[in-house]
Amino acid sequence: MPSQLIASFQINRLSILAPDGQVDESLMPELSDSQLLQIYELLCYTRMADQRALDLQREGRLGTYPSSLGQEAAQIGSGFALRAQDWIFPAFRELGVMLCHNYPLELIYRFWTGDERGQQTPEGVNIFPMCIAVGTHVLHAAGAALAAKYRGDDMVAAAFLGDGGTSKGDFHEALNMAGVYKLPLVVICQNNQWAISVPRQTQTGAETLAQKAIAHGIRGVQVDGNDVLAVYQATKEALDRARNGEGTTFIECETYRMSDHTTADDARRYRDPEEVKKWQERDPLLRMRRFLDQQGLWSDGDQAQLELTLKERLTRVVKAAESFAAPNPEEMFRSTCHQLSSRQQEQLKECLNGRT
Amino acid sequence: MPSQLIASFQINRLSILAPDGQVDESLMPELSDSQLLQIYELLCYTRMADQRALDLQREGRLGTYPSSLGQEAAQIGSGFALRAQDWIFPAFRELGVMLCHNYPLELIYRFWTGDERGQQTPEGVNIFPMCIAVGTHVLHAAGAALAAKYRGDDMVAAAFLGDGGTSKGDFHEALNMAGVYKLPLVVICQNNQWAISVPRQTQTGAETLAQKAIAHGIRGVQVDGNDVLAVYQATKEALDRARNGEGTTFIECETYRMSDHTTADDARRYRDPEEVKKWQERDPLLRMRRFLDQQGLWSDGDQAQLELTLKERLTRVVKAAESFAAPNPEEMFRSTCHQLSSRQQEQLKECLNGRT
Amino acid sequence: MAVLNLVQAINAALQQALESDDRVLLLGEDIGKDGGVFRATDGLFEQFGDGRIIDTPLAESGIVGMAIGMAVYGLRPVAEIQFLGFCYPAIDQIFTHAARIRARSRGRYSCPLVIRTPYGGGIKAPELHEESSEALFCHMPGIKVVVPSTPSNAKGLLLAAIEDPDPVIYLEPTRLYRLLKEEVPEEPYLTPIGKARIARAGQQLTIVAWGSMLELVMRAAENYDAEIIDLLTLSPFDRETLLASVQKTGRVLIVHEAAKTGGLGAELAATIAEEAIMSLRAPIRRVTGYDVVLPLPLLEDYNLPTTKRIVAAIEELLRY
Amino acid sequence: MAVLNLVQAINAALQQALESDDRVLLLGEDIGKDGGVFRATDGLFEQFGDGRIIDTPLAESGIVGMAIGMAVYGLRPVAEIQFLGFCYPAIDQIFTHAARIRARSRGRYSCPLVIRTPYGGGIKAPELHEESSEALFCHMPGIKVVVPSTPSNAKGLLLAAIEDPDPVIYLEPTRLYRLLKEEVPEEPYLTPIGKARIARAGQQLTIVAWGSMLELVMRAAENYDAEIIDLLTLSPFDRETLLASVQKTGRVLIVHEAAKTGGLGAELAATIAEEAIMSLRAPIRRVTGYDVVLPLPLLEDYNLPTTKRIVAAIEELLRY
Ligand SMILES: Cc1ncc(C[n+]2csc(CCOP(=O)(O)OP(=O)(O)O)c2C)c(N)n1
Ligand SMILES: Cc1ncc(C[n+]2csc(CCOP(=O)(O)OP(=O)(O)O)c2C)c(N)n1
Ligand SMILES: [Mg+2]
Ligand SMILES: [Mg+2]
Repeated sequence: MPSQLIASFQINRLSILAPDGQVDESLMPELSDSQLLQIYELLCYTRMADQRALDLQREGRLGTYPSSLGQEAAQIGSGFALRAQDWIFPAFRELGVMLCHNYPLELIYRFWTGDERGQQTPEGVNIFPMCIAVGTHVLHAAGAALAAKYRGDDMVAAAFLGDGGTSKGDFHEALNMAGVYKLPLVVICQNNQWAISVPRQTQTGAETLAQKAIAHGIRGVQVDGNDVLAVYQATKEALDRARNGEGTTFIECETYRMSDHTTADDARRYRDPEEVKKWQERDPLLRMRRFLDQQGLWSDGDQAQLELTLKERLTRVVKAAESFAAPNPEEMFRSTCHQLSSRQQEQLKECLNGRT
Repeated sequence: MPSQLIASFQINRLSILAPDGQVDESLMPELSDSQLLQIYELLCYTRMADQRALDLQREGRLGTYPSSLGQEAAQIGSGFALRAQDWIFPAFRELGVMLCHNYPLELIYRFWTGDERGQQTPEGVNIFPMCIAVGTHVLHAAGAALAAKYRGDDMVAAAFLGDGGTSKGDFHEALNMAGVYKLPLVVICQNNQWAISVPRQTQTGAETLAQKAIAHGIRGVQVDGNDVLAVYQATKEALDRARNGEGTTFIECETYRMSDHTTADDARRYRDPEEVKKWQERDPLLRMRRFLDQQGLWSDGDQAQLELTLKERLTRVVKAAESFAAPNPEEMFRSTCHQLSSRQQEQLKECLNGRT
Repeated sequence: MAVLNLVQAINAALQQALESDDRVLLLGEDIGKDGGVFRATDGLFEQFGDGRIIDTPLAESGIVGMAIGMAVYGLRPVAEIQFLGFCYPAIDQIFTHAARIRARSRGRYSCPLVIRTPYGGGIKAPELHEESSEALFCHMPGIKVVVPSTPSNAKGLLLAAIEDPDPVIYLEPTRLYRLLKEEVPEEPYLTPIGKARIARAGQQLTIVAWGSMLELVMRAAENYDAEIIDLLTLSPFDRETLLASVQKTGRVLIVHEAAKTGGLGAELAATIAEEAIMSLRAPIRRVTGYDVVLPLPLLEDYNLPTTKRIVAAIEELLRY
Repeated sequence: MAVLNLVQAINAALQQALESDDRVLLLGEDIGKDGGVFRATDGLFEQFGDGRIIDTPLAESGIVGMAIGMAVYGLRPVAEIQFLGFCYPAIDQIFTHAARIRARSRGRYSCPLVIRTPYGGGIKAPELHEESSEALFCHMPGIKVVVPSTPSNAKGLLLAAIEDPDPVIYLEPTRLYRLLKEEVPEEPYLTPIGKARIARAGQQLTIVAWGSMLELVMRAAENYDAEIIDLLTLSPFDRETLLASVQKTGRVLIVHEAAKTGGLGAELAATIAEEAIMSLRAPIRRVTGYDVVLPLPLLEDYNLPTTKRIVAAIEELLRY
C-alpha cells in the first residue's frame, strides 16, 4: 500500500462557434432559427444599451457605470437558457442577463443614476437586486435553491459573479453548501480576465477557475465565453442536471472586459492595449453575425433595420428613465424596516421639514 | 474544437506503516533508530498528557478541554518534521505538535484552566497562540510566510486545522493567497472525521479534503493520519518543497477523534459506538510499537520504564501548573493595548479597589 | 402551565413555530442530532427531520447568507450561530444584505430572518464564548435586536421574532439558560418587539438592564426603591418607557456587561441627556464591563458587573 | 513646504514610511500599478516594487488576516481596504485576532497593523461606498481608530499609526481627499494618537466633529462663538479635552454622519452626562445621519447633516 491514487479530476472546455462563424455541428444546441435570431438581437440590444449608458454617463445623466462591453455572449448565452421561473442573482455587470429576462432597462438606468427604485424588480420577474459586495450573493442563490428544494418548486437558482469574486470566502462557502445539499444551482463566472486592475493570474494560482468546483465536489466546466452557443449549451446542461437532482455546476465563461472597469476607472494605467486588440478579434457579436450570414439568416439590411429599431427603443427607454419624478426622502425611512420606530418618525419629520 | 480536456488533477494517499506494524521499505523515511524511539516516546507522552488533562478536568482542576486521543500520529508525525525555526499556527487540539516543540505542558494546562498566561509562548519557541475561531488562523500563517519570503528568512509556516475548518471562507482565502504568492507554507488538516456532531460527509461534498488544494493551484495530498511515518514523510516533503520555492502543500491526515469533542460534549448523542471500535484497531501508538518490536528496538520492559518516567514527569508538570499564583486583574488592562487610556486607568483603579 | 427554564422555553417556541408554519426551518451547526450545544433544539430533529432541522458545515457567513436567500425566497428561516463570538464572520452578510434588502429593493423584497445566538458571560467558557457585543448590531439600521430575560418572555419574544417581517437578532443569555425556571403558558403567544418591561416599579432611581444583567440588578437593588426596566428589545429600544421612568425618578443607572465605551448604555444615556436632561438630579451612571479584551474564566469575575459595583453606584446616585 | 491635498499627504506619509523602515509594506486591492482607486498609493509601486506594494486577490478577510500574520511576525504592514463598506468581511479578523493577540498572549505577541480605508459620504458613489460605521470599531477594546481632517494631520496621524505598536484603523474622509489643500511639512512628523485638536476656540458652546463633518461644522458655525473640537482619534478619544471644553461652555453639539442610534456621538454624550453633567446648561444635541439604511446618491443629501441642521441646533442650544 504505497502512495496510491485515490481520486482524479478533469476540466473540459466547451466551444462551438468559432470566430469565423463556423460551428461544430456535433455540438450545436437545439435552437430554432427564430431563437438564434432572438439571441443575436439580444446581443445587439445589450451592446447598444451599454453604449447608451456610457454616453449618458459622459453627459452627466448617469452615475458611475460598469460596462458589459465584450461580455455579451457570456451573458445572453446563459440568460437565454434560464427559464422564467428560475431565480437570477446578478452581480452588477449583468446587463445582458437582465435584458433577457425583461428587466426594464429604464429601471437599470434609474439604478445607475443612484435611485433605489431602479431595483424594484417588477412582479413576475425573478431577479434579485444587483450585488455590489463582490462574491457575497452566491450564498443567497444557494439559500433560495435549498428553499426551492424544500418546497419542491421547479426552480433553479443562477448566480453570476466575476473572476475576482472567486477569491472571496463566501464564494467557497456557497459552493461547499451546494455540494453538501446537492442544490439546484448554477454558478456562472464571468471571467473577464480583470478585477479592476488585478489580472486573472494575480487573482488565483489555479490554471482554470472552473477547477474551483473540485474543492466542493461539484461539477466545473469552462466555456469560451465569447461563444454564445457554447455558453447557452453549457448553461442548458447545467440546468437540466440541476433539475434532475444532479446538483450544482460551476461554469467559467472565459471572456474579456473590453471597457474600463467602470466609468470611474482608467484601464490604460494598468493594462496593455495590445491585449485589448487581441480580444477584439474574438468579438462575440461579430462571430454570431457571421454564423447567421452563413446560414442565410441575416443580411446587412436586417442589421441596419435592427439597429434602427433598437435605437428608437433606446430613445423611448431613456425618456422613460428620465421622466421619473425625483425620489422622496420618505422612502429612506419607510423601506428601512416595515414600520418606523418613534425616533425614525421624528427624524422623518425633521427631514421633511426641509432643514436640508 | 469540441469539448476539450484542458486540465486534469490527481490526489494520492500515502501510507507506510500498516496496523500490523509492517512498513513499506521503499517509502521508509530517513529516520535513525533514536529518532524512531523519540517519535514513539512523544506519541506516548502526548497520550498520557491528554489522559491526565481529562482526569484533571473530571476533578474540576481544569476547564473545558479538547482531547487529542487518537490523533497522536497526525500531530507527532508533522510536528517532528517541523524545524525549530519554522512557525507553527495551531488550532486548539494540537497538544502533540506543541509538545514536539517543547511548549511547556504546564502552560498548556494553565491555559485550559482559563489563564491567558498559558499562551505566553516562551522565547525561542515559534508557536502562535491557539486559535479558538475555527479556520481563521491559516491566514496568519500565510501572512507570516509572506513576511519570511520578503525577508529571505529560512522559515516555513505550518498551520493546523480540522476537517470542519476547511468549510470556512478564511481557509480558502488563505490557500488562494498561498497559491498566488507561492508561499513557504504547509497546511495540515487533522481530518478526525467529526466537527462536534457533524460528520465528514456533511461537512463537504468533496470525496477527499486534499482536493480542496486544487481550487487554489497548490499541491494537495492525503495521508493515513494514524501512520506516524507517513505523516512525517508527507510533511517533510512539503517542507522541502516550500524551502525550494515550490510553494504550498495542503496535507489531509485521515485520523479519528476517539474522545468526545470536548469535555463539555457527549458524542454518544450523535455517533455510532461501532465506528469508534473500528478505529480503535487502527490505533496509531499500537502500530508504531509493533513496528519497533519487530525492529527489535522496543520491549515490554522499555514500555513499562517509559510509562513510569512519563508519569513522574506529569506529576511534576501538574504541580508546576497548579503552583501558579492566581492571575492579577491588572493583566486584563495592561495587555489590551501597550498603554492605558485615561478611562482604562480609572477602571483599573475601580477594579483593584475590589468592588468585586 | 409547565415550569420551564429559559432554554426549554426557547425549545418550546421553536417547536410551536415549526408545527404551525411550514415556512419555518432551522439551520446551524450541531442543531440536528446533537440538539444544539446547549440543547436548544433538542428533539426537533427527531420530530421534524433533516429537511427542516438542517445541520450545516462549519461556516457562519454561509449559514446567514443561505438563510437570507431562503428568507427572501419566502421561507422563515431561524439560523443558529453557536456563539455570539462566531457571529463576527457573519457580520458582512448581516450588515451588507439582511439589513438592506428591503431598502435596496424599495420594499420589493424583505428578509424575515431570525438569528439566534447564545451570548454573554458568567459561564466560565473558553475565549470568544462569552461575547456581549450587542451594541454593534444596534447601530445598523434595518435589523432588530432582542434579548429575553425570563423563560416566558424568551418564548414570546422568539415567536414574535419569527413572525417579524424584518431580520431579528435574538440573543440568548447563556448564564440564564438553566438558572431561571418559571411557569410558561403552553399555547403560543407574542411578546411585542420594541416594548420594554417594568420589571419592578420604583420611585428613587431608574435602573436599565437586559438579559443576564437584569437578573443581577434585581438582586442588587432588592433593598432600594428603584424602578427596574428590562429593555427586552435593544433595537429599536423603547424610548417612551425609558424617558417616562427617568422623568419620574430623576436618577439613572445603566448596567451592561459589554465594554463601557460604545456600549448600548451610551445610546441610552445620550438619549436621556438629549431628551430628558431637565428631569435629571444626578449624573447618568453606567456600570459595565471594562474597556478590556474579554478575559478568560479565571479573571472574568473581575470584569463583569457585580452586585457590589451596582450597589455602590446606587448609593452614589441616591446621594444627589 | 509643498501644498498638498489630503490624498497627496497620505501618499507622502506612506512614501516616507516605506523609505525609512523596511518593515513597512503595503497590501490591498489595486494599490500597485493602478495606485489605488483614489491614487493614495500612486507611484509607490514604481518606487518600491511588487515586493513591498502588494496587489492582492479580492478577499478582505484575507488581506487583514495575512497582514495580522505579517505584523505578529515582525513587519509593519499597512493594509488598504478599498472602502469602509468592504471592511465588514474583515471584521472577524479585526475583532477576533488583531484586537486580541496582545491580550491573548499576555504581551508575548503584538499586532502593529494599520488598516487604511476611505470612508464617509458626500461623493455620490454606489452602494456601500459611503459607509461611516466608525462606531463599530470604537466598541472593540484592543484597536485604535483615527480620522484625519486636514492634509497635515492626515500625514502626521498616518505616520503615528504606522509607529503605533497596536492595530490602528485609519479612516480617510473621501469627500476631503481633494477638497482641502494646505502646506504640509516635507519632513516626517507624528500627530499624537489619543489627542483631540481645538480647531477653533470659543466660549458659548462646544461642537465635536471629525473627518468630513469637521469641515462642514467649521463653515456652519462661522458666525457663532463656538469651540470646535476635531476629535482626530475616535478610540481612545480625548476625554480630557472634551470635558474641559464642556465645563467652559456648558453647551454641547455633536455632529457625525453615521446613523444617530449607537453612533460615536452617543458615547461622547454619555461621557459628558456621566462626568460633566453639572456644567451643562442645555441638552446634549446630536446632529447626525438618520436611522436609515444609507441611501444611494439621489437621496444622500437628505440623510447627511447640513449646515442648516447644524445652525438650527446651535440656535436651539443658545436659547438655553
Ligand atoms: C467585497 C468587495 N470588495 C471590493 C469591492 C470593490 N470592487 C468593485 S468591483 C471590483 C472588482 C471585481 O472584479 P470581478 O469579480 O472580476 O468582476 P468584474 O468587475 O470584472 O465584473 C472591486 C475590487 C467590492 N465591490 N466588493
Ligand atoms: C468560527 C467558529 N465557529 C464555531 C465554533 C464552535 N466550534 C468549536 S470546535 C468546532 C468543530 C471544529 O471541528 P474541526 O474543525 O473538525 O476540528 P476538531 O474539533 O474536530 O478538532 C466548532 C463548531 C468555533 N470555535 N469557531
Ligand atoms: Mg473580472
Ligand atoms: Mg474534526
